[in-house]
Amino acid sequence: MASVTQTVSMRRPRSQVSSVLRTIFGSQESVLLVVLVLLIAYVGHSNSGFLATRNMVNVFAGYAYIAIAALGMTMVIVTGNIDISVGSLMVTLSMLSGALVTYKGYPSWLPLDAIIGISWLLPIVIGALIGAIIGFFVTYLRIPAIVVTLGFLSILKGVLIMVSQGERITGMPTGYALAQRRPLQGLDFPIFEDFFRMLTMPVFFMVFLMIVVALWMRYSPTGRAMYAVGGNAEAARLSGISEHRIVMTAFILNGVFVGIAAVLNATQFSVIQVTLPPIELQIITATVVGGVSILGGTGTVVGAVLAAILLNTITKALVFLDISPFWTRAIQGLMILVTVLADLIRRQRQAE
Amino acid sequence: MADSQTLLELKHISKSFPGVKALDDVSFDVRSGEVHALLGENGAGKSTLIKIASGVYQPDGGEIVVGGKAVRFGSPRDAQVHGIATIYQELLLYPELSVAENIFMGHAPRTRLGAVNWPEMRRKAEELLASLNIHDLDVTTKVGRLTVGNRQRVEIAKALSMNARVLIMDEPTAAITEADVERLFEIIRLLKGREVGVVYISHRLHEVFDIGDRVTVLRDGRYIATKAVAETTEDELVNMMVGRTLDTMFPKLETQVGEVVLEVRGLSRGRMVRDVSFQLRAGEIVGMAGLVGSGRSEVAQTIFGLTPPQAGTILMRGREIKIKSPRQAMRYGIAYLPEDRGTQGLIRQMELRHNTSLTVLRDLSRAGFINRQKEMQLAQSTIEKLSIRAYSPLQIVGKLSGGNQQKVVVGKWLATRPRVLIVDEPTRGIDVGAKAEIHRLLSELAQQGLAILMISSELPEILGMSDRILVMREGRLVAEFSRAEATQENVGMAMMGNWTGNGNTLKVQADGAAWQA
Amino acid sequence: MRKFVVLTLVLSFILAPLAALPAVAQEEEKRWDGADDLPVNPLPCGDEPAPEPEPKEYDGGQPVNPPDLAGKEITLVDVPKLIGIGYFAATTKGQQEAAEELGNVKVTTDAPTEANIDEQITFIDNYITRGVDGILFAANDPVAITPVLKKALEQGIRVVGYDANSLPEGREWFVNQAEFNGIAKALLDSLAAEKGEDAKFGIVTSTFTTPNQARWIAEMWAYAKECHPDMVWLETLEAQEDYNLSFEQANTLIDKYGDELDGLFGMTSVATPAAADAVTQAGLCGEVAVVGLATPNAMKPFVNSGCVKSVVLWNPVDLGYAAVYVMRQVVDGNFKPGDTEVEAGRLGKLKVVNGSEVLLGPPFIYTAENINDFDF
Amino acid sequence: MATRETSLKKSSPALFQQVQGVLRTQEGVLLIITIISVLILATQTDKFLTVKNLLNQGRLMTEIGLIALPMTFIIITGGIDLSVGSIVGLSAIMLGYSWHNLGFPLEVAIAIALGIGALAGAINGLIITRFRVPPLIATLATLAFYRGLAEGIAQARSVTGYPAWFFDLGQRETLGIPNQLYFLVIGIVISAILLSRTTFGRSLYAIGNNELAARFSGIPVNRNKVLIYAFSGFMSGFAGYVLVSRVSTTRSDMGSGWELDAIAAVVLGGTSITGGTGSILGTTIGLVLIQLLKNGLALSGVTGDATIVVIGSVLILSTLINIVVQRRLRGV
Repeated sequence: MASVTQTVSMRRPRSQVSSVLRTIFGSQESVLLVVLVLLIAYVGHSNSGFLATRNMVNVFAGYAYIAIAALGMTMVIVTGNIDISVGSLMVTLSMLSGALVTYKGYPSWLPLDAIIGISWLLPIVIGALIGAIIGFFVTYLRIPAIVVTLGFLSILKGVLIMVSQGERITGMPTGYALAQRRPLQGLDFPIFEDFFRMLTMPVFFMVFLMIVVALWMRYSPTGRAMYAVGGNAEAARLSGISEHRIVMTAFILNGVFVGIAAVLNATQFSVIQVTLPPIELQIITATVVGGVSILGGTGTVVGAVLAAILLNTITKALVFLDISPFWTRAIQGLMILVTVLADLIRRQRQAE
Repeated sequence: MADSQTLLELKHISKSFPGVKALDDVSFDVRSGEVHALLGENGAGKSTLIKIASGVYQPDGGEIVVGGKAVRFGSPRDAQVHGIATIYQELLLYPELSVAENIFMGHAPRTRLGAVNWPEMRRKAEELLASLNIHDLDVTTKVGRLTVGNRQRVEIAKALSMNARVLIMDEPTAAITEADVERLFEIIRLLKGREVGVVYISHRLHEVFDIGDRVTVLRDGRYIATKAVAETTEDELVNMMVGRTLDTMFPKLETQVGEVVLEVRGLSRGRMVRDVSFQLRAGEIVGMAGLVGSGRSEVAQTIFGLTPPQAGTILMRGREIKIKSPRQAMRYGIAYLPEDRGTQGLIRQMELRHNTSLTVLRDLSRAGFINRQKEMQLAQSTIEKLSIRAYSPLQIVGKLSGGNQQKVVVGKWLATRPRVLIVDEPTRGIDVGAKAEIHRLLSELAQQGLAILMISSELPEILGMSDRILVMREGRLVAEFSRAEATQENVGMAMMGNWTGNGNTLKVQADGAAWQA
Repeated sequence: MRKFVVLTLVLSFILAPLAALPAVAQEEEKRWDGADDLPVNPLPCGDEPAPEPEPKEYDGGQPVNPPDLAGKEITLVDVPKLIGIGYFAATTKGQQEAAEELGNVKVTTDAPTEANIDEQITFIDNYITRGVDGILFAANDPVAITPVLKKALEQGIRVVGYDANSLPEGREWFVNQAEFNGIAKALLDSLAAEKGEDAKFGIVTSTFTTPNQARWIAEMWAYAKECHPDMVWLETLEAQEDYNLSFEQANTLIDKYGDELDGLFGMTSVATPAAADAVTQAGLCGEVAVVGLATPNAMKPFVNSGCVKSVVLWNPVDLGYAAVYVMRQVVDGNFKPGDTEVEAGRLGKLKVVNGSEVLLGPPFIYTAENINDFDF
Repeated sequence: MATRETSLKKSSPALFQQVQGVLRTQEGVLLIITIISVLILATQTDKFLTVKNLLNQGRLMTEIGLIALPMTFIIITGGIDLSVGSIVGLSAIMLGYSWHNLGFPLEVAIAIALGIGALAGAINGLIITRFRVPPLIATLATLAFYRGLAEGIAQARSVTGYPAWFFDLGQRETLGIPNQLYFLVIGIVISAILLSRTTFGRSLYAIGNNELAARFSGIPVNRNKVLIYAFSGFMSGFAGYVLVSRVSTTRSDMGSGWELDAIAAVVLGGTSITGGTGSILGTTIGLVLIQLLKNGLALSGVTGDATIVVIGSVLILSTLINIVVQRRLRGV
C-alpha cells in the first residue's frame, strides 16, 4: 500500500506537465500550428527576410487555392470517400472561367460587370454539377469513389484538351482580377496595420471559407451527419440520416469548393493555362496531414487548411535555408511522412 | 398492470425472402410497462420480426398497429417517429464522436438559427443518463474509448432520447458480463416503471425468468405460443423452441483426467495479464470465469502468441517452450477459438472449405501449393463430423446460421489436431439447440484426451461443463474451485472481488504480496 | 526488442537524409544554376559579328528505301513534347498554315498531356504502325526518343525534329529555332541594358533535366563570364511548366533577395509571364526587371504597362511553319545531305548549321513597339 | 440459395448456362467487353489486328504490367501502393548512378537497382505494418520521398552510353517476340499461380476479407504484407530496368504517374478496391484492354485527348456493367 501512495504522489507534478503537453498535442490542429510557428520562427531566425510582410503574404496566400479545395476534400474524406479528379476539375473550371470572361459573343446590352459575374459564378455551378454527377455514380450506382474519380480524372483532362486545343487564355478585363496578391483595397486599420496588410484576397477567402465551413461542419445537422455517415454508415441510416443525400452533398460541396478555388486561381494571374500539375495529390496530402482520417468519420477543415499552409511554408523555407534544390522534394516527402507518423502515434497514445 | 395499454401490435405478419418463408402469420404485441421476451432458435424469425417492427423490412402481409392505429413503416425513421427504438446486437455507434453526440445524432437540439446547440445537447445527455441512474459517464468522451457495457448504456440513452415508448433489445447481454447485466436489468426495471414496453430477445433462458413478464416463442417462422413468465417453466420453453425434448443442456461426459499438458507459470503481459499460473490436464475441461475486462481473453491470447508474454514461462508436457506468434503456438498443438466469431474466427465472405483449411494450409500443401482435393476432403469430413448444416463445402460461410458458423470455427481448429483447445465464449449468440450440440462436442473432445480451457461469461455453462474452475479478476487469477465445490454464489463472489471463502484461494497467488494489497 | 530494431532501421533510413542536411545546404559559389555539362560556345560580346562556324559533315540519319512521294500528297504527324501549353499550340498553328499554303500536306498534332518520355514514345510508335509519310517531333529526352525514331527511319518514314532535338542519327534534319548561344547572349544583353552591368538576378526554369533550358543556362553562364563579369547569379529555381508554381517561385526569389534582386529570367514561356505577374503584383515594376522567353500574347499586358521591356523568343509559329516546309522539301528531294540552305516559303532561304540543323534565324526580341503586331 | 440454383438449371439450356457461368465471374464480363472492343477496333483499321502490332503493344505495356501484378496482390489485401512510379524512378537512377558514378560493373548495378526497389517497397511495408499507417497515406508520403531521393541522387544528370548488350532486354527480340514480353508472361504466370494455388496467395485473400481472423488463424499477416510491398518495390525496380533498357537513358522523372495506370488496370480487372476479391487473370485482361484501346484508337485516327476520355469512360462503365451483372445474377 505504501508503495502505491508513493507512486501516486510522485506522478502528480509530472501529470500536470504532461497535461499541458496533452492539450498542446491533443489534436492534430494544434500540433500543426506549433510546428508551423516553430518552422517560421526557425527560418526567420536564420534568414530574417522570411519574416518580411511580403513573404508572409506569399506563405499564406500561395496555397490558398489548395486549402480551399481541401475544404471540400475534407468533407468527401470524412464521409469515407475520396476524389482524385479534383486537379483536372480545377483546371477545367479555371479555363471555363477565363473562356466566359473573354467570350466575344455576349449581347451588347450586357454590362461588363455582369459578364465578370457570370465568369465568377458559373464555374462554381458547373463544379457543383460535376460533383453531383460523381456523387450519383458513387451513391446510387454504388461504384467505389476511387474508381469513379479515376475515370473522371482522365475524362475531364481529355475533354479539356479537346476543347481548348492547348490554347491559353489572355486578355481578361481588369475588373476580372479578383484574387491578385495585393492588399485588400479600401481597408484602413489604425492598429495592426502590418497584419492587415497581409490580408490579400486569397487569404481572405481561405480564412473566411475555413471559418464558415468549420462552423457549418460543427453546428449544422448536415455537417454532423457527414461524420456519422463516415463513422458508421449503418448506424447513420438507422438514425434516419440518408447516406445517399449526405454523400451527394459532400461531393456537390466538393465541386463548389473546387470551383471557388478554380476561380481564385484563374483571377490571380494574367494568363490562364491548361497545364495539369498533379494538384489532387497536394490537396489529398494537405487533407490527411491535417488529420482527416482516410477511413472516414473524423478530422476537421482547420487541420486541412493549416496543413496546406505548412506544405507551402516548407517549400519556401527550403529555399530560404539554401537547401540544394535537388533535395527539396525528398525533404518535403520526409516531412509529410513524419507529420503523418506523429499524428498516428498521437492517436494510438490517446487510444491506450 | 391492469390498466396497461397495448403500445405495439404486429398482426398476422408474413414475410418471404427469395426461397425462404421467414415469417408465416406471426402475431406479437407489447404493452406498456412490461418486458415481453421473444424466444426462438436462430432462423426462427426473431430478427426478421424485430426488423419489421423497427421499419427495416416491410411485411408482405399483416399489419402493424401502434396505439390503436394501423401504420406503415417505410424506413427505420418512421418506426422511431412512432416511438419504437431498437438496440441491435452490433451496437450502432460512432466511435469517433462523443457520448452526447451519439445520443442525439439525427435529432440534436437546435438553436433558433437551426444550428446544433452543443451546450444544450450536453446538458440533455447528462440529464438523460442521470435519469437512468448512470452517473459515471462523461458525455464528452469519445464512444470508441468506452467499454461494451457503457456503450450499451449510451445506446439505451439514445433510444430514450427519441422518446421511445417501445424499446426492442436484440440479445443485449450477449457481449457483456454479469455485473453489466445487473446494471442493465436495473435500467430495464426503471423503464418499466416509466411505462415503457420492452421487447427482450436473449438466448439465456434464466434472464427471461429474471426480467420478463410475458414470453412469446417462435419456431421456423411460425408463432408457437405466448405465455406469462410466471406460468411457464424453462423446460417447457425449451421444448417449444426446439420442438422436441432436449436431454440436457450440459451433456458432461465422464473422462479420464491424464497428465499435465500445458502449464503456465507467472505469465505476465501489461495490466491485463499479471502473474498468471495454472495447469491443464489431458481430458479435462477447465472453466475460466471472470468479468469482461478481467483479463480472461488476454491470458488466452498471450498463450496463443497473439500478444507474446513479457514474463513467465509456458511448458508443454513439462518442456519449456517459447511462443511468439500464433503459428508457433499452433506448432505446439495449441488452438484458440476467439470470442468474436464474426470478426476474429471466420472469414465470412469466403467459402466453407477455405475457412476450414485456413489453419492447416501448410499441411494441405506441398512446396506452398495447396492440394485442392485434400482441402475439399477436409471440408467434407468436417461437415460430417460436426454435422454442420451446409449444402456444400462451397457455401459462403457468412450465409450459415450462427451455430453452424461456430462449428466451422471449431472444425478449422480441430483440423490442426490440437492437444490444447482454448475456447473463448464458445456459445455466445448461439441458440439453445446448437448450444447443447457445441457442449456435447466439447465433452467428447475432452473424452478423447484433449485439454480444454473454456472461457465463458455464462456461469451455468461454466458450472455445467467444467472439471475445474479458474476465476480471473483484474488480470490476476484469484481463485480455483473443483467441480464439486463450485456454486453460482462462490464463483460469482470471486469474480466480483468480495469473496472471502477459505481454502480455495490459489496458493501461488496467495504468496504474492502485491495481490493482497 | 525486435520492434525496436525495426523502428530504428526505418527511422534511420528516413532520417539519414535529414542528418545530411548541412552537407546538402550549398555554398555560395557552388550554387546550382541548372546548366548541363556539355561544351559551351559563347558568342563574342557586344555587336561583334560571330565568327563563321566551321562547316560540319552531315551527321543525321537517313530513311531506308523511302517511297518516292515527290509532289504527291503526304500525311504527317506532329508529336510535340506535350499538348496543352500555348507554345506548342503556336507551333501547331504554324504547321497548319504551311500545310494550307502547300496544299499537298496533311498534318495532325497528337501528343501526351504531360511531358512524359515513355508516353511520347508510345505515340510515335503507334503512328509508325498506322503508317504516316513523315514524323515531326519535339523531344522530351534526346536519348530516350532516338530508338523509336530510328525505327521510323528503318521503315522509310521521313523524320524532322524541331524545338527539342534527338540524337542526330534519330532524324534527318532538326529545325533549330535559334542557337543556344544566341539566346543566351540576347537574354543577358537585354538585362544588362535594363539594369546595368552589375545586375543581380535569379532564374525560374522548368526543370533541371529539361535539355533546352539546361543548355541555355550553360551558355548564359559562359557568356556572362566573358562579357558581363560583374553580374551576380543569385539562384535558379525549378517550376515545371506550371504557372502557379512559377509564380510562387518568382515570389520566393523576390522575397528572399529583397532589394538585392535586380532581375528575373524566365526560361520557359510559362515562367516568364508568371514572373512578370509576380513582379507586377508585388508592385516592383521597374525595380525588378523581367527578361525571358515567352510568347507575345501572354506578355502583352506587361510590355504595354511598361513593366517588362523586352521578351526574347523566336516566332514559334514560324518554327512550326519551317518544320513542315523542310519536311516537304526533303520528301520532294529538294533538300539533301550536304545542302547548305533550304527554301522555306515566306521565310525565304534558311541556313544549314552544325551538320544537319536548319537554323530559323537569330532570336527575335519583342518590345513595346512591335509586340502588338503579333497574335499567338 | 440451393433452391434458386436448381430452378435456374432447370429452365436454361446448356449454352445459356455456360454463358451465365462466364458472366458470373468478373473476368468473364471483362473478357466479353475486351473482345467486343477489339472487334470494333479491328473494323476501323487493318493495321490493328496484326501479330506485329500486337507484339509491339506487348512490349509497350510490359513495364506497367510488371507493376500491376504486385499491385493486384496489394489491393486484394485491402491496401494500395501509390509509390510505385517513384520507385521506378529511384531504381532507374540507382542503376545509372551505381554504374556510371560508383563504378560498379553494369550487372552489379542492375542488381543494386532491383535491391533498392525491393528495399523501398519493404520500407513501405514496414511503415504500414509497424506503425499501422493506412497504406494510402504511407505510400502517398513515400511517393514524394522516393521521387525526391531520385532527384537528389541524380543531380539533374542522366546517364547514357550503356554497352550494346544492355539493350537486349528492352529493344531486341527472340524468336520474333520482344524480349521483355517473355518476362511479363513469366511474371503473369508466376503471380497467377502464386495467388490462386499457394498458401501465400490464399493468405492474401484471407487478409483482405478479414485481417483479424487471418491473424487469429495463425497467418503471419504482417510478414506477408511486408513481403508483397517488397515484391511491389522489386517489380517496380525491374520495370525501371526494362524501361532504361528500352529508352537507353536514365532520368529522375521516369515512371511518374504510373501508379494510376497500374491501379486502373487492376481495378478494371475486377479486383475490388476494398480488398478480398480479384485475380491476376482479371488484371491481365484489364491491362490488355487499356493498351489495345489506346493503340486501336490511335490507329483509327483518334487523338490522345479523345483516347483518355474513352479510357476513363470504359473504366467507369465496365465497373458499372460488372456491378449490375453480378447483382442481377446473385439476385441481390
